[in-house]
Amino acid sequence: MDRVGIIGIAQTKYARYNPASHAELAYEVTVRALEDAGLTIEDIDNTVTVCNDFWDGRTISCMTITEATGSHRVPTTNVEGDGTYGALMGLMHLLSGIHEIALVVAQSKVSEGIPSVITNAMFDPVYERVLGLDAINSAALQMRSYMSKYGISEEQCARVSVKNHKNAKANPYAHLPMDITVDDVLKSRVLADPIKLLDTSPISDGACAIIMARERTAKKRHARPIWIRGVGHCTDLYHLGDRDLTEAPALALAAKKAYKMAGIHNPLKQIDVAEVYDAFSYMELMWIESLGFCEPGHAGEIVDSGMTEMNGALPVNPSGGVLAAHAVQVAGLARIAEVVLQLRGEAASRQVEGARVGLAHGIEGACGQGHCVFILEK
Amino acid sequence: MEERKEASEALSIKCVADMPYNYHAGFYYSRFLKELRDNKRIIGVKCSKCHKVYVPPRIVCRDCFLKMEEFVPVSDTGTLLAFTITNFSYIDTTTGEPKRIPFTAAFIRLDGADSNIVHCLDETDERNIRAGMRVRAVFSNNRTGDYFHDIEYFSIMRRQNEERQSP
Amino acid sequence: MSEWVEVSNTGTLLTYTVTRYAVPSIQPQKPPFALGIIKLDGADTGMVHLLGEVELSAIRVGMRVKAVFEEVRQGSYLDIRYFKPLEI
Amino acid sequence: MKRLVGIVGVGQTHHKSRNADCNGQELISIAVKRALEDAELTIADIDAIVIGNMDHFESINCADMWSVDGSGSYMKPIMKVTTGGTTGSAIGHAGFYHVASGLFDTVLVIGWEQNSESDTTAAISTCFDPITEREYSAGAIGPLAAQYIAYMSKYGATEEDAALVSVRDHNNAALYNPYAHLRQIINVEDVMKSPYISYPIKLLDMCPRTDGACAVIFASEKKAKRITKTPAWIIGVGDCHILVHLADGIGLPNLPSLENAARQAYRMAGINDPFNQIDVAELYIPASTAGVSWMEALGLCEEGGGPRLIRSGITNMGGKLPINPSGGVLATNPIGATGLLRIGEAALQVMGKAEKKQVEGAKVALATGFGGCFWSDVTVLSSSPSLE
Repeated sequence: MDRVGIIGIAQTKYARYNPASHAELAYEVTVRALEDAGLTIEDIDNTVTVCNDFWDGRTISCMTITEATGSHRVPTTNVEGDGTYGALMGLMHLLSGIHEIALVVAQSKVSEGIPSVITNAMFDPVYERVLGLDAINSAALQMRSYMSKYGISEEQCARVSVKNHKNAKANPYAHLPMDITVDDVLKSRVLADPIKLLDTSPISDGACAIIMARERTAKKRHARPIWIRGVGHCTDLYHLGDRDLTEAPALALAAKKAYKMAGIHNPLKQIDVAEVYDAFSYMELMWIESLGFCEPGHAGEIVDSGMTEMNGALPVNPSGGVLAAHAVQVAGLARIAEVVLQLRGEAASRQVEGARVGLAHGIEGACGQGHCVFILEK
Repeated sequence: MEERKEASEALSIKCVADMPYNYHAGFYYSRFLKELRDNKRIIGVKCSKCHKVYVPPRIVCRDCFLKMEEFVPVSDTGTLLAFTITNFSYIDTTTGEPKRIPFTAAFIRLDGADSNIVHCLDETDERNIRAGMRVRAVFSNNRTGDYFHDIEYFSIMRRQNEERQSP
Repeated sequence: MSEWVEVSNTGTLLTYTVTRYAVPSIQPQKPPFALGIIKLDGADTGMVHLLGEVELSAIRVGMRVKAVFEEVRQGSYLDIRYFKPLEI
Repeated sequence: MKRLVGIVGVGQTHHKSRNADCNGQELISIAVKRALEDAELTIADIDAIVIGNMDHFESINCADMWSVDGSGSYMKPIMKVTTGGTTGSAIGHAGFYHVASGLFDTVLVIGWEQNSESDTTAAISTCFDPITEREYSAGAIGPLAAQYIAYMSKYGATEEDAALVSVRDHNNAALYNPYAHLRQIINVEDVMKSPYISYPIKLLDMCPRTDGACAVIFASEKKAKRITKTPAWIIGVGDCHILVHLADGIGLPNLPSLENAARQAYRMAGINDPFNQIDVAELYIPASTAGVSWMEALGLCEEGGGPRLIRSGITNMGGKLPINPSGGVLATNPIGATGLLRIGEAALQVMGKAEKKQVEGAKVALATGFGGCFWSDVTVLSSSPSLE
């Protein structure tokens, strides 16, 4: 793979309600990402937006932000999925050799709609939708099957939530920085057992933009490009009943591909920081297993040992992760942005010392049916 | 035999789930709607570089890619650029009810603006409408901050138009 | 695939949850209600469905369950009213 | 361009107004199966999938995830791309970039729509700004009607000119395309007598809504040459999504986005005299009026020359530049697939596999996509990797 470098990033602060419109959010991060990269809009020769018609409540939702992202000036497309998929599309534009500098923008106003109604529409209209399935109770089915297969405890899941909300305190963009205890999580309101309120991610509005460039341009235009060294994406079966919900084989395969590209054969040793899509506390445990940071079923012990804490061998979600800010569609792109900050050494008080290689992860669909993995390097 | 026939019968499942949204107007539309509601005034926003005036106001000038911050009033009169009379009904996605027809969608360039707006006309007979006609906004007396309510419709300025055509 | 086979109306509960928050426009019942993934005897895939005639606190993974059909069926997935524990 | 990309297989369903015997996943599986058969491949040969539709027509969120059962793409990379009416062409371009990037060798692109599952106009009208535009924007028809009124008054085009386009496309579908949705022989009088749905557009001027799916397989140079003797090489792509506000599209008789996208694609392909260099075109013409007024944007005639081009018969089958041998969008419109069908049909032409629709000796073909807020995508395909 040719080298492509990320040379600009920007995020809004995530919040329960941001009064700005979609276009206003998108324009803010576009302009700030350009500033970060030291570019003007004239330098951008293609764009990718990441809008979803359900979350945005309109057909052709990408139309809203066409002018705000400068997409009307250059070849553009809209990926409907997590922000990591948008970044992948931008990467392809550059690897084709046709384009030089790509801008990827995701914005989300989850507060406009009703997440349960919107995520209910992910399920089969004939079979599963009538059961009232949504993101929360489907995740509960997965969490229970994962816990019962491996003997993972609710406390171990809660520990992820405690860690990530604490990490968020050092992240100025995070929506929910909090000091909470395992007990607080266990005692929080049960939504769909075993999922409790503090096991879930919040409803957040916000936006994120990244700018990437082909190697020569990236080096010329930026002092510290962060290189994309590997990428992989993969999708599991659709119906929940068809899948073994205790595992994420699609993530394992996506990671395998990304690792191979990046020359990673021992992820725990070679990766310094990981930002994974923890929409629910248990997901971080499942994902670090499938990413090969530990054996299946052992993530609980890993968390107990403190290995994924800020001072551990593999800090996971120093930003606070999705548990601390969940602007859907944006969340995966925000994982990339955080890893870029970490590798640049610009993560301030949440800096993972000496981070050289980082992993960013996004998911798509219910219970992590689809996954996209990026490996970035300084 | 009968069993097989039954097996090949294809069913469909009705889904009429409500999907409510609470669209946020954002800063620019909010200002626009507040002016309409409180002052019966239509405002646009002006680009500091090319001086184009956009109505409804929006954050970015599409040509200059600059953030626009100067709000300016525009006239409640304008020129009809194009129109179309819609005669088929469809579901009004805001209310979920069938759309009332016929209605005339009017594309209007307000005096003082460099972009167009869409609203409706108080005329649904195509023989009485021509592109280029002058139109004026008719405001509601009971304004709520809703563009399609606070301006009830645009009215064709007939007399002025006739005067123009018969010198 | 063109070979249709009949599977059993009994099966094993693979996982379950009790939904305790209300979103009336999408939910089939007032919360709390139980959902589970059931692997029917003779099937290799699971199906998500409601659980009924059971104490919510008594539901266990691995439990044997049986489909309860509606009296009047309308060609809907909810013609199966729910799955209930199988008494031995 | 670094890597050559060719189309090696095309499949589509028999399009209908209501396809109630199968669900969307089954519809997709038919198109996928036919594309794989066309390329003599199996799903195991496919490295990645790109899929697109318009969400609110079927009300399925994350259709990329849902489609797995229909495409057989279990444990494969899938990406969803959605840009409104241009979805079909945008997924075609995304498939092209998947291969051109070097990350994938053989990519399956799927466009589909089960339009009969919802109120199409209502679903389209939600693309317009809910606060300042949606109330009086009746889907795609209103703006198109307004545009032709302006074009007629500026260039002397007539409603009959649009009727000629409608007759051409409907009759091509009826005579040559067994997959088309509307297959009826009509004449200008039939069109003129059909009721107005939005003046000056009449019922027979407007595209239908269709249930259908299309699948196209893109492959790298090495793979493509191994799969078929006659790949359709993608030699130019361009896209331009210009506007946000519907009302700002008024007063644009000559579609600037199409002109811009065509310029990009022609430059990449080395086309400087499109009328003489292009042998056949599959154009996304949502209403017959656009079939008159948009020809100049593609450089196929001078400004205002649309009526002359259409009246001359040059764009009919047997003419110098046949347009829409398949019957185009006026005959078949499963929205998320529509743009991909243009690319697929254009590919079949330069592969020499268009059967009854075949334009003799077609070597270079043009395909377009239209949608969003007067947005356009353009693709140029050729039987040889470059124009010499």
